[in-house]
Amino acid sequence: MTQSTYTREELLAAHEQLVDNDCGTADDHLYTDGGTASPRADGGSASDASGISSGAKRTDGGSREPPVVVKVGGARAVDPAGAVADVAHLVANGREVVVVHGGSTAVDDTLEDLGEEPTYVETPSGVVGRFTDERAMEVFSMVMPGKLNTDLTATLRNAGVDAVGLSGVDGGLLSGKRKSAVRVVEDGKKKIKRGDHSGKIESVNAQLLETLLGDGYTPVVTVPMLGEEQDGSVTPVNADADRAAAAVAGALGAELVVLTDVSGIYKNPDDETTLIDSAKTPEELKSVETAAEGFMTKKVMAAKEALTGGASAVIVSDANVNDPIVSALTGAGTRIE
Amino acid sequence: MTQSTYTREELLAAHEQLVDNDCGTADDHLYTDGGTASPRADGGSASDASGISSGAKRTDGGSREPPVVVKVGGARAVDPAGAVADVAHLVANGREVVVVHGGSTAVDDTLEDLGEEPTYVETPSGVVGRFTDERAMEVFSMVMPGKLNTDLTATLRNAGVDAVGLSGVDGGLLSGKRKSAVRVVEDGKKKIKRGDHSGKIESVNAQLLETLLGDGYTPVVTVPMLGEEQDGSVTPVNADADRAAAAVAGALGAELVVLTDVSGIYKNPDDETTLIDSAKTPEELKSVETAAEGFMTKKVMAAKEALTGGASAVIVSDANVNDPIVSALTGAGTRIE
Amino acid sequence: MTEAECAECGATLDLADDLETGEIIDCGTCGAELEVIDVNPPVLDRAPELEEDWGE
Amino acid sequence: MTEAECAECGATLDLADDLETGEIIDCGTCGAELEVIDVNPPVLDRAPELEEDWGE
Ligand SMILES: [Zn+2]
Ligand SMILES: [Zn+2]
Repeated sequence: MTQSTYTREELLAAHEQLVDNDCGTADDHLYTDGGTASPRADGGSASDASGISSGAKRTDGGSREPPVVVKVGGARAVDPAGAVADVAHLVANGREVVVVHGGSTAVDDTLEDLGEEPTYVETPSGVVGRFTDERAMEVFSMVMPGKLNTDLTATLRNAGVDAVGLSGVDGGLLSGKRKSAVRVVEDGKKKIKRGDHSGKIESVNAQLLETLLGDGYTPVVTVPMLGEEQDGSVTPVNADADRAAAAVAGALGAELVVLTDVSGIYKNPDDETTLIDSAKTPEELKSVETAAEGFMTKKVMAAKEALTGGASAVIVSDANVNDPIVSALTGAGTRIE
Repeated sequence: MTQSTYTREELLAAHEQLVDNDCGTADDHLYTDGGTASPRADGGSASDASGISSGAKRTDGGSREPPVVVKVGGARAVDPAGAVADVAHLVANGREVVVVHGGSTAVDDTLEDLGEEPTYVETPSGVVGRFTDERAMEVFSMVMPGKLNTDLTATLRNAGVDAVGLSGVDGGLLSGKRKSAVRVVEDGKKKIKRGDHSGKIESVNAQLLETLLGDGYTPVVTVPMLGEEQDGSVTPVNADADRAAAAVAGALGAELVVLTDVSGIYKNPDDETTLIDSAKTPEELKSVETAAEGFMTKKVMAAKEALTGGASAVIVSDANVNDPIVSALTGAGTRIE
Repeated sequence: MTEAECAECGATLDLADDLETGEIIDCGTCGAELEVIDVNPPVLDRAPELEEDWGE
Repeated sequence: MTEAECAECGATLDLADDLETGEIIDCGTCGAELEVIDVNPPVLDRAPELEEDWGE
């Protein structure tokens, strides 16, 4: 198909075809032995209009393949439709999937609707990031676990995926210290800015994800994370969604697919022919780090964190193709191991 | 204690005392044989700053008591602090708890912050309800599963409760048909208003709640629900939170405690001395229905739905006392069975 | 004054000038409840039976 | 021009007139990084070492 959006009928038809006669193509190794989820033994539970029986237990004794963690962006440029269909495809064929999503652009849009301005700062190493003051944190909670997570969970359910939306706060899924002070560069001067509602993910509640995956659910995860204050209390705080995806992939030993609006990491970002296919050695990783510019810098840092944390591989690939996840898992984009 | 807010130290101190030397008072029957959650056998999982080890499994072979479903309001008049401490109390003593919350007032506040007006309509039977157009539904998703659910989940976690926030969309937790047309009375005329994003809960994914409860989590549930369209697709839609609590209590066979800003249901709403203690027979229930006015009408309808659906009892009681849930379970307010 | 047919029994109904889309009117002949689908030209249909469900 | 003491070595630092709260200045004597806690009167403290963590 060359289209980039699908009707629900098309999605379910493709789903049916893939489950019934996945015809021995190059992507067979992506799936388990095909154990399709069977209805739960305890009967009587919700089955919504998409025909999903919730809580199906696996009968194939577990997946041979590690789970896939898919990071989808919230930015306007990235259309989730292809990724949604691919998640349905993978799940229908027995692969465990966790979706992680961002959405900082939508947070900015909502701040502006409220007549407020987002605050961005530059770190000493030149990275531009959001400074999340108290009001921005409120709006953040409205947009990320609120509107975006609810809508994406419903969209996935429409594609036949038994999706469950969670933020890092739920069950302490993503936790770590709150970092309320941040070093910034402003008007050429080094400064400390205090009152930031952000943090660094140090811990993942993998058991919660594994319980849900084992019951046939597909977790749809987003920030905020649960930030620990110095007095021991906890509060929802902002964290980078690419790093959240990396933390989840590390904790689950998963393959991490980071979908973005370029085809991968380029040796020369202005020259599309210089796409880096893969990086398997420390030297190759170093050249990837050097090559990455702008927003890609953060993604490469997240990729390193994922691998250090236990992810089996990280693939940075194009979101705007028909089968973006399967393509990424079978060679498209930049694969880092 | 006569205060109505607690510091975190006070909460944890009260919690400690209650777990260690719950001294054989009248509320002993509320708890299980005291099987406190033990650390998970599989080790290694997130333990956040509140000291909560996630995913603890029960060692007492299950609760003798049915779960408690607690409905807390979102309206300004209702202060959740007493309820939060009580949830921590119940959970620490082995009772399974599901919290359900509303928040329509906060939705209105946010619509006004955005420069928009909420739409309310009157049904032919005189009930005033929200008409949820597309924009109101967006804001609803921002506020209910977004800001309010995230904040309440974090507040409960600070009190030592292993809370997991969910909306009706997650795992199809609350599902049913979308009702996009509603009969209203406007300027004395009967009309049909189309384009409502609300629905009626027909199904509860009890298995998801039971899995989480069994792993030691306390689900914190809110609307939207997952609404089924005529073409089979699903979309998040508004539903009354009291009715959502009723549906959950019915599905779990739980005791439902509905906390509100009055002491219970009054025979004569203008006379505080006419509080109805209990209603156990059809006749007594009928007189409760007749007595209820205004917002209490909807709560009584929800109570009936809960009992019909399988809840063991419904107690409507005051949110603004120190131990509102335990008080309700031990005789305060109006008990309907 | 405009006219339209009852969707149920075919009788002719006189419609008020201030008729609004969405209004429910009762057929004087057969008693059916009709919904005003459109006002110009006027289109009537059976008014759906609807349970009372309200949101939060 | 205002003055303040280095929190690390006690040396006297001359502070610029346009000094802002939160600024980080380096002590010319011992090289320590100092944070401007307050400007009037000026208060300096050791600037915390902070990892780069950013939000979404
Ligand atoms: Zn007629
Ligand atoms: Zn010095």
